[in-house]
Amino acid sequence: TAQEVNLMNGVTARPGDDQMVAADTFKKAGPWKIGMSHFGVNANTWTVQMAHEAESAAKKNSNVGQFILLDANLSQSKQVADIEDLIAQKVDAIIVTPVTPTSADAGIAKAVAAGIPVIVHTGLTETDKYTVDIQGGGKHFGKVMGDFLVQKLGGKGNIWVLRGYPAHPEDINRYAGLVEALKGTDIKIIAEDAGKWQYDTGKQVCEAFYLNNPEVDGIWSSGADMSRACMDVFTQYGAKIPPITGEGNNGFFGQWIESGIDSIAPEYGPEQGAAGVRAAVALLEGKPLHKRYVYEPAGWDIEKAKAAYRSDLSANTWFPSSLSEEELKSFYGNN
Amino acid sequence: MATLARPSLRALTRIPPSYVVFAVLLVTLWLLKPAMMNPNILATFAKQVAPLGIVVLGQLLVISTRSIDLSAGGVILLVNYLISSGFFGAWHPLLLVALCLGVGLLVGTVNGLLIGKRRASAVIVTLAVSIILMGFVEYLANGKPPGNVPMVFRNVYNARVLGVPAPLVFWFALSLGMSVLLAKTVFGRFVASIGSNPVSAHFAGVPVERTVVIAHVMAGFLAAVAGLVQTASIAVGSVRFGPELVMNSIAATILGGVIFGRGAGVWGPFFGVLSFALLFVVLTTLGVQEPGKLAVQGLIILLAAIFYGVRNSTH
Amino acid sequence: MFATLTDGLSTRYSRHGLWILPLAVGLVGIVGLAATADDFLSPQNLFNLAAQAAALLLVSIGQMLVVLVRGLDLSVGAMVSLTTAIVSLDASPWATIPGALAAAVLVGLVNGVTVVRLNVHPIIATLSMTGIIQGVTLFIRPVAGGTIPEIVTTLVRGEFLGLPMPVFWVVLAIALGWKLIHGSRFGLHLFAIGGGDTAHSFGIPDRRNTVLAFVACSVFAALAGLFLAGRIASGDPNIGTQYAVDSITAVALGGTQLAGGVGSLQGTVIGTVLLALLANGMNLLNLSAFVQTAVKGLILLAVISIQPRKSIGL
Amino acid sequence: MTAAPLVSMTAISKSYGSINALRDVSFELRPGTVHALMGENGAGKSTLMKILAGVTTPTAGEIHLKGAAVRFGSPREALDAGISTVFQELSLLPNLTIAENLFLGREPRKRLGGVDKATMERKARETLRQLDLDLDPKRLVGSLSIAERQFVEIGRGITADADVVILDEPTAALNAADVEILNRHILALKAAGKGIVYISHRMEEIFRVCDTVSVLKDGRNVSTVPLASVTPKQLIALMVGRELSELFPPRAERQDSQVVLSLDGVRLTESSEPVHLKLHRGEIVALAGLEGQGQRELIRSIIGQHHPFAGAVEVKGQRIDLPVSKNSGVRQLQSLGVGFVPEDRKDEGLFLDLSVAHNVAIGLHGRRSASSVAKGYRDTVAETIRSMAIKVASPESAVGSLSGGNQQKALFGRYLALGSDILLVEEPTRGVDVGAKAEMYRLIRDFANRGGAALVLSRETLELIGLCDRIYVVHDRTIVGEMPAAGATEHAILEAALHRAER
Ligand SMILES: Nc1ncnc2c1ncn2[C@@H]1O[C@H](COP(=O)(O)OP(=O)(O)OP(=O)(O)O)[C@@H](O)[C@H]1O
Ligand SMILES: Nc1ncnc2c1ncn2[C@@H]1O[C@H](COP(=O)(O)OP(=O)(O)OP(=O)(O)O)[C@@H](O)[C@H]1O
Ligand SMILES: [Mg+2]
Ligand SMILES: [Mg+2]
Repeated sequence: TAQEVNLMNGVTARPGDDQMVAADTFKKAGPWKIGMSHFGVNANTWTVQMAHEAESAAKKNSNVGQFILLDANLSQSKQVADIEDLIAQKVDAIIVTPVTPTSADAGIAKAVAAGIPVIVHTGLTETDKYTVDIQGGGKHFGKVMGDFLVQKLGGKGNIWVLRGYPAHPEDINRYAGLVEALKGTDIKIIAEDAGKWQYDTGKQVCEAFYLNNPEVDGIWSSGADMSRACMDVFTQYGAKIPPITGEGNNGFFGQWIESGIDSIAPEYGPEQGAAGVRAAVALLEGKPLHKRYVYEPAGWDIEKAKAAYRSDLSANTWFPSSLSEEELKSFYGNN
Repeated sequence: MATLARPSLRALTRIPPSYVVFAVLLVTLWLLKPAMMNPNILATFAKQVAPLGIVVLGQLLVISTRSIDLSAGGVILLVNYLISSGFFGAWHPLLLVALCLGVGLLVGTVNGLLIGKRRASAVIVTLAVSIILMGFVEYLANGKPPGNVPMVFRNVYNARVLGVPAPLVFWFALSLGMSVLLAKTVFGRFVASIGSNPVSAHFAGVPVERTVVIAHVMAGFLAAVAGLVQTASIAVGSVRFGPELVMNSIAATILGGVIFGRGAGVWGPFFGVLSFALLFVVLTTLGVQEPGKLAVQGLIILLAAIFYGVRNSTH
Repeated sequence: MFATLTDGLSTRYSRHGLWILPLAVGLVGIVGLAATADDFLSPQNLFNLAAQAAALLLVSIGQMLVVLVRGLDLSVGAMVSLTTAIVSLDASPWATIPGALAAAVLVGLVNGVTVVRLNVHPIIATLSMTGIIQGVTLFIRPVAGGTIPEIVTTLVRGEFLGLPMPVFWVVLAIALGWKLIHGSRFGLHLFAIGGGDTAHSFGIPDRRNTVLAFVACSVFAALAGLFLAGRIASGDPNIGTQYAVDSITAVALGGTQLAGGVGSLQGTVIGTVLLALLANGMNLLNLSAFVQTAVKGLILLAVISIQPRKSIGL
Repeated sequence: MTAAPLVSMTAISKSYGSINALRDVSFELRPGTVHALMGENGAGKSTLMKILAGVTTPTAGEIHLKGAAVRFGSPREALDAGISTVFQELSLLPNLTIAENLFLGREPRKRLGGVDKATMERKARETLRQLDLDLDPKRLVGSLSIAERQFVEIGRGITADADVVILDEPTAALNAADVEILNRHILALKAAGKGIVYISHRMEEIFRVCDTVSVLKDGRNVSTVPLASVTPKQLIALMVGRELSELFPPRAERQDSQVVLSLDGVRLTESSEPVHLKLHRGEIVALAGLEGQGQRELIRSIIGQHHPFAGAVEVKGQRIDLPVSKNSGVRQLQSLGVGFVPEDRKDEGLFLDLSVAHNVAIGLHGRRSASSVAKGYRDTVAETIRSMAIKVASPESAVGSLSGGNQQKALFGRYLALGSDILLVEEPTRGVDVGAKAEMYRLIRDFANRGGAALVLSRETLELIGLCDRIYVVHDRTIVGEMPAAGATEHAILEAALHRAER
């Protein structure tokens, strides 16, 4: 199309899918009331930042009169209720980040039936009734890390796998990406357990793996905090850190740069929160959008990490971000 | 039946189930992986549960006075936030520690006054306080998400005292302190009396309300201490704290033979906590995954509790 | 002055708990919400409220049966998850629904027998049971998904007599709860068992009734699971996580004493509605997601603090 | 007396672990008779009746009911077979109403299976009227006085329409007037041809209503005789195994004139008359009168467990305005040397699962600050156990493993160890056998002789007359009379109470 709306760097129309939301379908005069059902604002520091990115993007647009952020707190039933409450308040657009692939389906259907456009991101849904969908794809994320290990190990060796929260769709998808990357290689998973994306559980698991058998060629970690924990275990025992996967997180970048180990940081930016708001704004402004977008960028190498790394910000800053310098400083500055 | 009446055997039935569980797990590990029966390795795992162990010290105290404390999760989260947010970046670490301990004392006091003086339900009061604290951290984290933990905390955490990891020494020292408090002080006598019969305690001149309040204040304080240890071990701020720690603290306490209104022993729950650590190691060594881990852990606690319960009901 | 008032009320409501105070708080909340949030009294929102409260109401009524006999069931949440997992299996609803209920009966039996016969503290018994059920649930449904039989989704999402289905679930739950707790010998006997150690000498089969309370509690949790499965149209191994704590909160808010023998169905209904109102009201008032949790905690604390009991404890 | 036995228990034995509660006991109950069971605490009376009532099962022996062999697995089965029991330990449920308690386990039902509340309450009202109780059947039992509860318990037992009614210490919490009412009902049951088993430690009652008595000692049946053929003295000798020289110790000859405790214008309610009362050093003073006239409230006002309308108490010259704090009143008075011995030793006095040493020493601990090191008080505890002759294997034995009399002594011992010189005693001998009673009386008198002072209340007026030096008669929440105990009679006390009431 003539003028593509740029939702976020790295977000592109899904190849081979030409469904569009026609221009002016949801056009409305401002000020708008935009609602967002977030799957869990306080699940971890990434989810907090994603909420901030959304709020910040909404604030930047003077036509957004009110931005309502509801927190499902990782509960499916709360998410169903939250979407119902947003519809009851007659918002102009609803942004949903689903708790699970089905938790938002009924709400999405209801909202769309009520004439409210629905944008879905950060999490898959089973329904396709939504208006616009932006998917990062955990599977891609896991595969980027898997491919890195396959390449580093020359297609042969033993790895550990640190997984996220059991039964969480993101964990399942990332793991599926790993499995795909390993297909046809001689890489064996010799130890695997849930570190729940947390530093302490990750460390417990990694310590148990290490003390059981420290011989390992590579580590696939489903999240940055667990990577940091596992690196600390090796450091603690004075052992060399094998190739280990990371994530676009400032704390991890610092440790990566300092130790110079072999790693890769697949990209999954909290800026998606802003992308969702930008999509809602575009719809209300009457701009045409694709129905489906994908967000599958290449992983970051250490050079890219060095460029992004901010020693003046805290370990809990995630990249890429569209927060203003001022916001970054106030949220993450080491004062 | 008749043999149970023999004093030595009767005493045996009073051994907390946690001792049995611990011994069984140790033997299992020894059979599975003799190489892991190394003091250094075991100390590493024990170190992981030091925060839980410290929470348990407070928990066993309030449970002995027929109350309960579910607020530890909130206290730990707030302590973690205070240290990692950088709000008090300019403060001397000791001052920061004092602030955190003060928060623990304050939370314990609120719990204690509402439960002891106001006689509101302990479960709901401490649950609500925990929710408030978590909400407070969420609110603060909105303005400023938590960040790095000052290096000193990590250094202290990783230090060793005579070759033993510092957190372990610290936990053991606190346990010893609690054990002395309960066994050797008037306060300990008050706790035992209230646990046995609060009405009789009142008529015997035990300051019941005050004792319950103090028990809660101490539990709040210990939760803050646990928060400090936990924060030092994670070395980074977090916005969420799972409910497992509080639930495990109750389970370890009861597994240690301290049941509402009975017990006040420290070492039973101490080994209850160690059993949790050991169980994790054994299951991970066996390659048991999360679903199996949950089920097996549940089954083992249940069997231990049943074994204990049946023994106790037959005499 | 306030103390004398609550003291007087405590004596007056000593059998059924101080449900009158949370009722007052709830009414004030309703009036306040109606005045400030325009959409609060819309039928749409009231139906939402019913749907949002129904599952918790079912779990809480079950929880209350156990609490009355001095028990506590922490495994209800896991039971809710397990039910959604079972009915989302790719099999006939005529197998999965009875299967889920049978699983609930089994769980309740094990809980009850462990507590009553094997002399295990209810917190420990049901906490370990939680782990076991959670493990099994993750095994049969490692990730949220699956399909829910149409009969279930219709029963939850459909309409009947022009009213959305959740309204009927609420009415049914209350009717069932009323019959069990206040309208039967079984209920009276639960109060008796919770009231002292002597119910047995009145010729009441106290152990059997306690086991039955645990069974009923699990079955109520399974019904809630069925409802939720229909509402979210999928199985989810983690959906029940909150229900153990929430149901205990609702029960205690309604004046039921966790020490047993004191409580009422109306109290439990009020406690549940209060929790649902809190979530719904804060959403309608556009309270920031970052303060909702703290406000919820503060209100809980306030409501529980106006209900002092005779003795210190759980 | 020639009728076939209603119940016959033969060669019953029961052991709890190594304890032989009953050894080869036989017992027969005939219709239309009241059969007393007597014996010291722990002799096995309750155990024998619990076996008959289906609460516990015997280790050996047989039970025949109306000639047929029976074996009860639960109280329900016994009740269905026509055996109704009023248990010794109050078993009513405080959170249920009177009506529910009366009919629990055999509730009238509605067609749909629900409880027929209306019928239940109507029948309950009838029962209460029969017992001369003016109570609303919808009231919760928890709000009743102990005596009222005891009556509801009795009501439950005697309205069950059973052939056999077992009453295990039904009068432990009743005063003389209430006992009269109960006796009437027992005689009515007897006239209706039922068999009644009556357990009591009070001699007068036994002789008034019973026909036959069986004496148990150490789990054995010592003898069964018609009451007409024995004297109280002989009966005591059978129970105790020796002659009991004198139940009450001699009164002190000389009394100190120093007032150690006085109540000054205490008004229990806004409308009640003020109470003035004095307690001298070396003196034992009684609060007597009909049950529930305010004796208990007066004593409990002193330690903050009752909230009087106005007044003051003066302890050894120190004046304290009432009401004192409910929370700290006990401690405040304890620090002034005033000990309070509650009536209900199991629920309000002792820590049953803790050691005798702990139970005795806790008062001493309570005097010190919580943070101080707990002293052992070994000598004090040993001395207390010795001087009070508490029968216990070791100071570390749980107090719950002692017999009632020894438990009562341990409770007393707490205050003696504490060095209290003023005791407020409720029911010094509730549920305690004659032997232990005599010991309690001696202990209290020794305490007074050593310079202590005691204010005592009891439902057994004879006990007050025998034990005390001076008696205050309490009626309608105030003191209506005062008399020396020497020479006082039950009649005179009743007179004083009712004379005032007529005015
Ligand atoms: N539950 C029990 N467990 C163990 N021993 C028991 C139990 N109940 C009773 N006994 C034993 O049985 C003996 C008889 O007790 P029982 O209660 O029958 O005495 P009693 O004659 O009723 O005494 P009292 O006059 O005080 O009521 C006791 O001395 C005790 O040793
Ligand atoms: N659970 C028990 N275990 C062991 N012994 C018991 C138990 N319950 C009661 N007893 C025994 O029963 C005896 C007396 O019991 P009981 O309850 O009849 O008290 P009591 O002496 O009759 O006092 P009271 O007349 O006030 O009831 C005690 O000597 C005690 O050893
Ligand atoms: Mg007895
Ligand atoms: Mg007896």
